[in-house]
Amino acid sequence: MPELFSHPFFTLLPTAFFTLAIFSFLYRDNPFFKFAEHVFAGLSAGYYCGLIFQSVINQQVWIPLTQDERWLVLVPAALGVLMFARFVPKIGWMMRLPLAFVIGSTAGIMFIQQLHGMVLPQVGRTILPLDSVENVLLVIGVLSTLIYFYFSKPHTGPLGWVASVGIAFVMVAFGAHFGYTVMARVSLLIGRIQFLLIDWLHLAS
Amino acid sequence: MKSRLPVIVAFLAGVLMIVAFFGRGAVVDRVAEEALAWQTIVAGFALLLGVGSIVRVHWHRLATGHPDRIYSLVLLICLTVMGGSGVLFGIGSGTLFDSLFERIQAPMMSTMFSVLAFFIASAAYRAFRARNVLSAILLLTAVIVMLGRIPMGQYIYHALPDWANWIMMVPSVAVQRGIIIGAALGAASMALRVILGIERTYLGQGG
Amino acid sequence: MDRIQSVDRRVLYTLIFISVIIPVMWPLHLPTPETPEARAFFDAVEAIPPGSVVLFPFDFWPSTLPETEPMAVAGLRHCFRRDLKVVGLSNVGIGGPSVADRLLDSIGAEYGKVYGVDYVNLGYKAGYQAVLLGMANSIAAIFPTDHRGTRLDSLPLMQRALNYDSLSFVLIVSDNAMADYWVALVNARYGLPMVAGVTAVMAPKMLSYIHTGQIKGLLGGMKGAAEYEALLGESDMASRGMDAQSLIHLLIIGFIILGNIGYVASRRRPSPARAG
Amino acid sequence: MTIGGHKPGRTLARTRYPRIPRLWLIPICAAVLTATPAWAQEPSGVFRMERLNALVLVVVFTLAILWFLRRAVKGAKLYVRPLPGVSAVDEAVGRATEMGRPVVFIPGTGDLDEIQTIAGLSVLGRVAHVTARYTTPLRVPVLYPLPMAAAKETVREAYIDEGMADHLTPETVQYVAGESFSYSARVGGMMIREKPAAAIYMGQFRAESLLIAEVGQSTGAIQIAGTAEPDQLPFFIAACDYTLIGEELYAASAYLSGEPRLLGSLKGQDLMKVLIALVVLVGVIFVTLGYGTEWWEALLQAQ
Repeated sequence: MPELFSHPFFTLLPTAFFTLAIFSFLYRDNPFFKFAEHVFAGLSAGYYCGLIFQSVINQQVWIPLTQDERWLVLVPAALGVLMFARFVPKIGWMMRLPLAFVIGSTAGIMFIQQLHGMVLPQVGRTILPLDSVENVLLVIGVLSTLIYFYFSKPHTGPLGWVASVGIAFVMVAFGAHFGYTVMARVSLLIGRIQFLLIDWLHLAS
Repeated sequence: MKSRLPVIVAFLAGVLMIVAFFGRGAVVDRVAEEALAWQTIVAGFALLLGVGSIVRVHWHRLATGHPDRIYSLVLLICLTVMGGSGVLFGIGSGTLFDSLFERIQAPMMSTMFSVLAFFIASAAYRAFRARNVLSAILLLTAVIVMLGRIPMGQYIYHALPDWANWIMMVPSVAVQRGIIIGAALGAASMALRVILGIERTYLGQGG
Repeated sequence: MDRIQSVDRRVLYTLIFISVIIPVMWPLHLPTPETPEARAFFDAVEAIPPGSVVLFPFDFWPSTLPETEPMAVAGLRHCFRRDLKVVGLSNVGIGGPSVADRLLDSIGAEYGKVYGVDYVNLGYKAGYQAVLLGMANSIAAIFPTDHRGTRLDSLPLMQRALNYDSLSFVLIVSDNAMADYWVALVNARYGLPMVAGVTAVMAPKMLSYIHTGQIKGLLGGMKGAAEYEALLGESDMASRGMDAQSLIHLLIIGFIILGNIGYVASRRRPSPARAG
Repeated sequence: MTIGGHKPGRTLARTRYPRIPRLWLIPICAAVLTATPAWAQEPSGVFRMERLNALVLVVVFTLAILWFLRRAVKGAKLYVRPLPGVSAVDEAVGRATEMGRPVVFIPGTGDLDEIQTIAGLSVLGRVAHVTARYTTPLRVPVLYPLPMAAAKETVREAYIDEGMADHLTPETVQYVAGESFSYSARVGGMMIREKPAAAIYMGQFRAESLLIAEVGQSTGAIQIAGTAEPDQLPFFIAACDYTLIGEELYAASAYLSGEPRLLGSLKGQDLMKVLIALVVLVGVIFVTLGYGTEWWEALLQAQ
């Protein structure tokens, strides 16, 4: 009997069950999907807990504090504790301090990163010699798309023409990207079906 | 104090990161690095709030006899087992944490991902109608690129794959660039508004 | 006509399931015309003298296995069939080295190859720049041991493969920017000839490296893998996958056309405007 | 100036401005404080000269924004063209109110270290005011704990502001799962069961975009999306009724507030767009004629 249960059909049964339960949602909401959905949510939240506890709380706070005696870690730890200030009505507002710190530093990093890491190189790559149809179209495409986002004037007159060239470019690009992505998504589905039919049920080799 | 202090903290944190970018030197680098590590640590503490939120919602369902309470119980058990084993026994390979991830969670992740194959089809069928010139352009390029990607496209018209590649390399790149530049300006402006304390909706102020 | 416009999505979903299940169970062997890049990939590997050492980076995440695994499998078969020695490694920490282990062992076994003599898996080291540049001087300095913890000097193959000078070729399979780094750091500085198998999303960009001669051949996504399988004369995972791809692409296009016929027809008749 | 039915006066009266000018002393202090100890150690100077081009861009950008901010505060009439996607937010919430069904708001699936999330939360603040006023149920499922905390704070303050704090439940803003696919499954399930009348997606999205929006579409919700991820925009366009593209996401909160200073910053962005277009045109002309190709490359290199 033990050999029977070491057969892939049984060892892979939980995996196959949850795979099918997720697919069943395509038909409609049902108890199997609901079960899988809640298991999935519970596991992934637990996964995130374990991951963050080990990689952040343990490795970035506890170990530096107890083994390396890096007392500076107490500052962010205190900020972290302030996240719970909301539970003490009198100092509830203090939970905004850690939020303000994270949002402020994100804003600082992003301010630079967007201007330095995005605008500069993207503009740089657009300064091309107009010696081929491709380059001409690239420059027209970039500029007209950019102008499409112009907020200060209604899209009428010459600005309207440029903006409609821009939106036409946008539609070409979006249609193309949509069509292009189908293959990658279908590849994933093929992977799952191969699991079910070949690895689990051995219906094909 | 209550409304000014958070704004000042956000301002200082933002300016610090900007100064660190242009400055050279061990101190500057160190301060910026430290600030980033602090972000992670604060986020780590916030995790407990997240878990608290899940537990409260589902505990409430159990307590009030919500029709889906049995599923809430399942969720809480999974959360406890997975999270508890990760916290107590570690997350390395060979642990319960790891095998639950490999056997149950990861396959569900790829299955959910593969559901996109169905959704991309239903979205295309429903949305790609030639209602006007613009939607006709969208539809046409999508179909050309789809045909250009499969072997049969070559038999329908030999240059289809080249057309598909050309569309991806020229107009598509141009639009991506235009959107990226515009969005970067918008993001930088948003960031500046946050640093200057003009945009404070995230603090529940100035709405 | 109205019914054409609003076919239940479940009908579409069922047809998609069928379009994948049929080719997976019964391969249709739809023809896969070869592209010049895939042909060049095949020819480049054919041109390597038997017995040479090939570096084989498994630079892909488990999430893109449906696209990348067939390329890696076909690439390994080609190498082993031509009696090339394979040195595998990965610059993807999670999943990369174990996938490399699994594929090297299973394909190696098909051709009766021996670990340490015919092939080696170096595993993963963090910091791709240090890895790619450091191996130019000494592979052993970057990877003191292989993935299993064996010291390199006790592996016969690694006595011959000391640094880039003793390698003749790089066969990259990648789903991320590592492919660019191999080209920009290793080909540009040390002139090692290379070919690459990449995901479909990356293919248009990688094509420009073909034009500049930085890579000798390219496989793009499942389609590229299927072409390569056809060139090798072994229709396998990717060929079946491509059958499914073709069916689903045609199915979607068919539905788009159907929807538009319905739309045009319903507009001809006076009918209330429809949302959606 | 009226945008999407919002009269600026309403918000103006309530907003207290922090005094920006005095705060300007702080960066100078910060710069001096960071620079002084470093000066002694760095013989080549504390400023990274190779980033001079970025500094110029940063300064020009900041000045452009500040200039229009000042004009806005002084009461200059600044026009911005209406964005249909933004006006639709009000309409969608109104529809949910009439139908007595909830509004789902997703501030993206990025963490708080992503500026798109902050943009999403800003829009959430405006939306929460409206749902509070009309006591329309609001559902905000969030993927990461930190944005969840920020979303909770945003929504809570909006409800207190409208005197509706007792309408908040633990389900209003909730953390649902630890990873984006389980999040999509959970949100999909929630939407199928609760049948929201409106779904608003504003922020950073990856593959979840279509997973969530396609389910939302099948429940018949009015859907409004906004993201700056070029890869996900085609899917939102296909599945949603309105889509804010790229820059429009960041402008949405300014539009909804109708606050002149926020709208002023949009004018600054427009000025930058014109400047960038000019730089590109001049550069293209020079490079086409064969002058200064390397010079342009060096000028716009990000180091």
